[in-house]
Amino acid sequence: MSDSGILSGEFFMNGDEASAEGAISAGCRFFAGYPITPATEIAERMARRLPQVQGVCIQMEDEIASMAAILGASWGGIKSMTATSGPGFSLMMENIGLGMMTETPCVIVNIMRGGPSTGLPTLVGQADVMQARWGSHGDYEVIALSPSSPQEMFDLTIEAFNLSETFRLPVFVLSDELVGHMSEKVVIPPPEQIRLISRLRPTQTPDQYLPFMAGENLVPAMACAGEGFHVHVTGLTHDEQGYPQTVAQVHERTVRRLVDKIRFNTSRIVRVEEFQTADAEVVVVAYGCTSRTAREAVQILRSQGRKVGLLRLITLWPFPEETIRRTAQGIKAFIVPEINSGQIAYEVERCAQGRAETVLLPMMGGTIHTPEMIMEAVKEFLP
Amino acid sequence: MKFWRLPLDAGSHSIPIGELHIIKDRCKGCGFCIEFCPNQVLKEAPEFNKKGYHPPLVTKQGECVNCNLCEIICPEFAIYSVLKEHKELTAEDIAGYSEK
Amino acid sequence: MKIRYQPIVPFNREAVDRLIDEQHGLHPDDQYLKPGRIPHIWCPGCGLGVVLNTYINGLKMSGIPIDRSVVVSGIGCTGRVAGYLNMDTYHTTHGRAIPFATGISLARPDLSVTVFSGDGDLFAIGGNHFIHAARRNINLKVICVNNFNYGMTGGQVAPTTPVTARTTTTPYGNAEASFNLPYLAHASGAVYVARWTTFHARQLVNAIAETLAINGFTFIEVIAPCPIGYGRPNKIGSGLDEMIYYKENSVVRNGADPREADVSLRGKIVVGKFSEEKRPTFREDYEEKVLKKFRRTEG
Amino acid sequence: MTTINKTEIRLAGFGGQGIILAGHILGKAAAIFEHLQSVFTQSYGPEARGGACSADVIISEGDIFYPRVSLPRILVLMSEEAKNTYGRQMAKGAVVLIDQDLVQLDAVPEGCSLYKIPATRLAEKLGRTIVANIVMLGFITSVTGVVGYEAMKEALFDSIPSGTEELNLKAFEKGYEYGKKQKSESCSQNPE
Repeated sequence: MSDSGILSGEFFMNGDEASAEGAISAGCRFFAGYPITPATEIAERMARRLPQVQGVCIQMEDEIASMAAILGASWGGIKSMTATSGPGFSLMMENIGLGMMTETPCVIVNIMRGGPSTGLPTLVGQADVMQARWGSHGDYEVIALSPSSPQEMFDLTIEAFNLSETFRLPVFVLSDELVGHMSEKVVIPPPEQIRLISRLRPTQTPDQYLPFMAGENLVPAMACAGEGFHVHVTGLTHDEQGYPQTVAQVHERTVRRLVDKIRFNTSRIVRVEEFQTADAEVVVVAYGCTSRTAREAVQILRSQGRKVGLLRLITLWPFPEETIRRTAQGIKAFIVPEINSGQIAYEVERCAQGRAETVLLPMMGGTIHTPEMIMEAVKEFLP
Repeated sequence: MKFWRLPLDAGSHSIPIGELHIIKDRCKGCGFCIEFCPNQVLKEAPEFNKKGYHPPLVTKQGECVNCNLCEIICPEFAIYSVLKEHKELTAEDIAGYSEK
Repeated sequence: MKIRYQPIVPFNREAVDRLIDEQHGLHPDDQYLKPGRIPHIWCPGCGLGVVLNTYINGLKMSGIPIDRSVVVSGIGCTGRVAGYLNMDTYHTTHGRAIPFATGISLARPDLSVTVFSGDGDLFAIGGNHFIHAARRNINLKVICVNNFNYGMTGGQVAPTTPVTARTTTTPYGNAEASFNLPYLAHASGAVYVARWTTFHARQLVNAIAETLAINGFTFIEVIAPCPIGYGRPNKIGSGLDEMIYYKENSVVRNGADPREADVSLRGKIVVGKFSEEKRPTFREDYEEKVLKKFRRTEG
Repeated sequence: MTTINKTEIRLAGFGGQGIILAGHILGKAAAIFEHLQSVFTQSYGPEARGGACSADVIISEGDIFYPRVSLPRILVLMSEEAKNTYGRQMAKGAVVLIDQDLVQLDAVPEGCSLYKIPATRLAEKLGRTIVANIVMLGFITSVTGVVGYEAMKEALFDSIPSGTEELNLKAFEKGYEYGKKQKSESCSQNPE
């Protein structure tokens, strides 16, 4: 282990553990959480690892408190994270909204299981995609990443911290039970190969500094507690000084910036992996564990000479609208397998704008699609 | 209790005299300062302030002992006292307090 | 989809500065208040201004500089305290001030973190967080302003509303038993428990200064008038009448058993410093029992 | 272009037997010490001890995408309930390994082969029944050769608490030797 606490080397670990290691490597030094299957392994690993790097791990009384505590720690100037699954994610929604409104960088890992309610605690689901997008009330834009392997749990947790620090908002790692509990080889690079980004800090004097005044990139510099800036931070609609204002003009300005800082930077944020899409006539759109099945199916179909490709969504939010729009031209159909009754498929259909048909392959959860299910759907267009 | 003479150590004691400052237009007229002033130095002013409340008025100039209770009990940060001087203890003061 | 946004009116600092009360700076304590934030929103006769005032005086007495002080509050009338103080202040969500403050306190153990909130925020929606933070002995100074009702929403029943008291949601009188807050705090593990009323401003300043010097989870309940939400429907009268009621009906009993500190609608109010004890904070124990194992010795 | 040289392995037993740890060690041996690709997944009920559970490992020379084991080529059964739950599905020519004291099984589908070991009893003789899973790992190593002896041993040492190396090594060797002997016997019986 290096001085930075990064466990460089090759490991055989599950997605949850890899996510925790990603957090440590990203410089996360505060974790607050509450036990919940299938995300508990993250809390357990953080409880063991954080003290080794002089960080703090606390098991709070519930997920509401966990979410509040990581916001507090972030304002204390420390990178912070929590991890949960469906029921806990629901409880976190209120303070996720506070994090959005107060532009607090932090990371929330959601290891999705079958829902609604307690649902299938130990089995896979992908039905929190829209909750991640719209779960807290009011208007805001989110960033959600979807890892499909333990290695990506590591990589994308770091990426989530970097995005949260760059754009100042809570960022979601929207994983699932299969990826969280699946073990594979995870390569943790040496510290010098890990690119880290830290929040923008004020350059002005406290008299001149306006805590919510953003420059051209729409992200304000952040002064944390005890730095002498006397910042007021509130979940109420606030002006650039941070003072509450019950004025429509201020609300328009504040909320627009929360939305625009993501919308205008979508091209910087969005990541997709395209596999054999160039000449494809049918494109499978998949994410998380489902993308692995899709990849298997596409490879088998290609070996049979069928022109099919895979668009793997690494970023779920902001949605890669442009990629879908572009891909829709000249293909027959999008096939969208997902472990829910249809969430991302609606986005795909919206962006396809009628240029290609969209076929949803829903699965309510508890298990994953088989390659055959996807192959059957493709074969309807490519017999 | 009555004192038949000035206490022998009277010279080592003094009475602080405070000067009250009232920021009239901040007052919301709750009346706390007037009610709880231990020396009843204040009363309600007959005129309104900008907000339409009656702010306090100092009635007994020189009787404020700078205890600053009004200052810490004012919800509006509208009144404060500063120490003006220390007055020597006189027989009248003793008599005055004894009567209370 | 084409988007036609509403025009944006840019932030105008000069216009904002013009809103700063021309009287700002006249009062010696104005340096503790954020410019442009006074007058506050609280009603005439409300006790919250008194608590804000006594907090500033307690802070002055403690000698802790404002750069090292943090105030976190929840939602409600008391929640607004944070917005007026000229220091790092956080106005969080309803009931969640304590866990938010827990994060700050653990991230920056060198800072003095005070939680200001009302009885509804801290003990109804936030009750679970309160007992757990007290149990863990998180280094937080909790000041609970108890006005026996939900003031900001117009005077509804709270977990502290005495039996038979009237609120807008107990129009026939409250049928629920209420919390005895010092007893609850003490039982949950708070290392310092006191209750005063806003009438006891001087004792309150001392108590706040005293708790600011303590490393641990401290609790001060401040009983405060709410003339609109509580005083009027219960025929107690104005804020001043409530203050006079406290003056006449408070019994100072330092060291009293908090079990005997129940508050009723027309009864006596036991006030005083009920308990103080020493035990390690969460951070101290975590430092000693966990972090120390991995601390590299210098050299 | 489809995944090549893919071996699917399923270990099944009851919770508390160390099935999950055995699967983890097997996956680690392949991924870290044999420099292959491997995926380890598991299925279990809500109970921490007692219910049927399975550990699934896929080992391959190339990338593994679909992570589920559908028809295992190596099936390890360590309880009767596990046999009932997981014992029916296997690939053609699968190798089935059982703890003979805990699983009643005398025949496997045609083309498949069956190997028996009293893993739990052997572990008991070593002093701790909890190392039955490690005895079985040794047995798997010598019977199937799915990962090498050295890689498995390294993965074993990398996964167990320090201070237990001696016992675990004994258990591993016991299973390994037991398998080696049986393998050579079966080879002499069925020269192919």
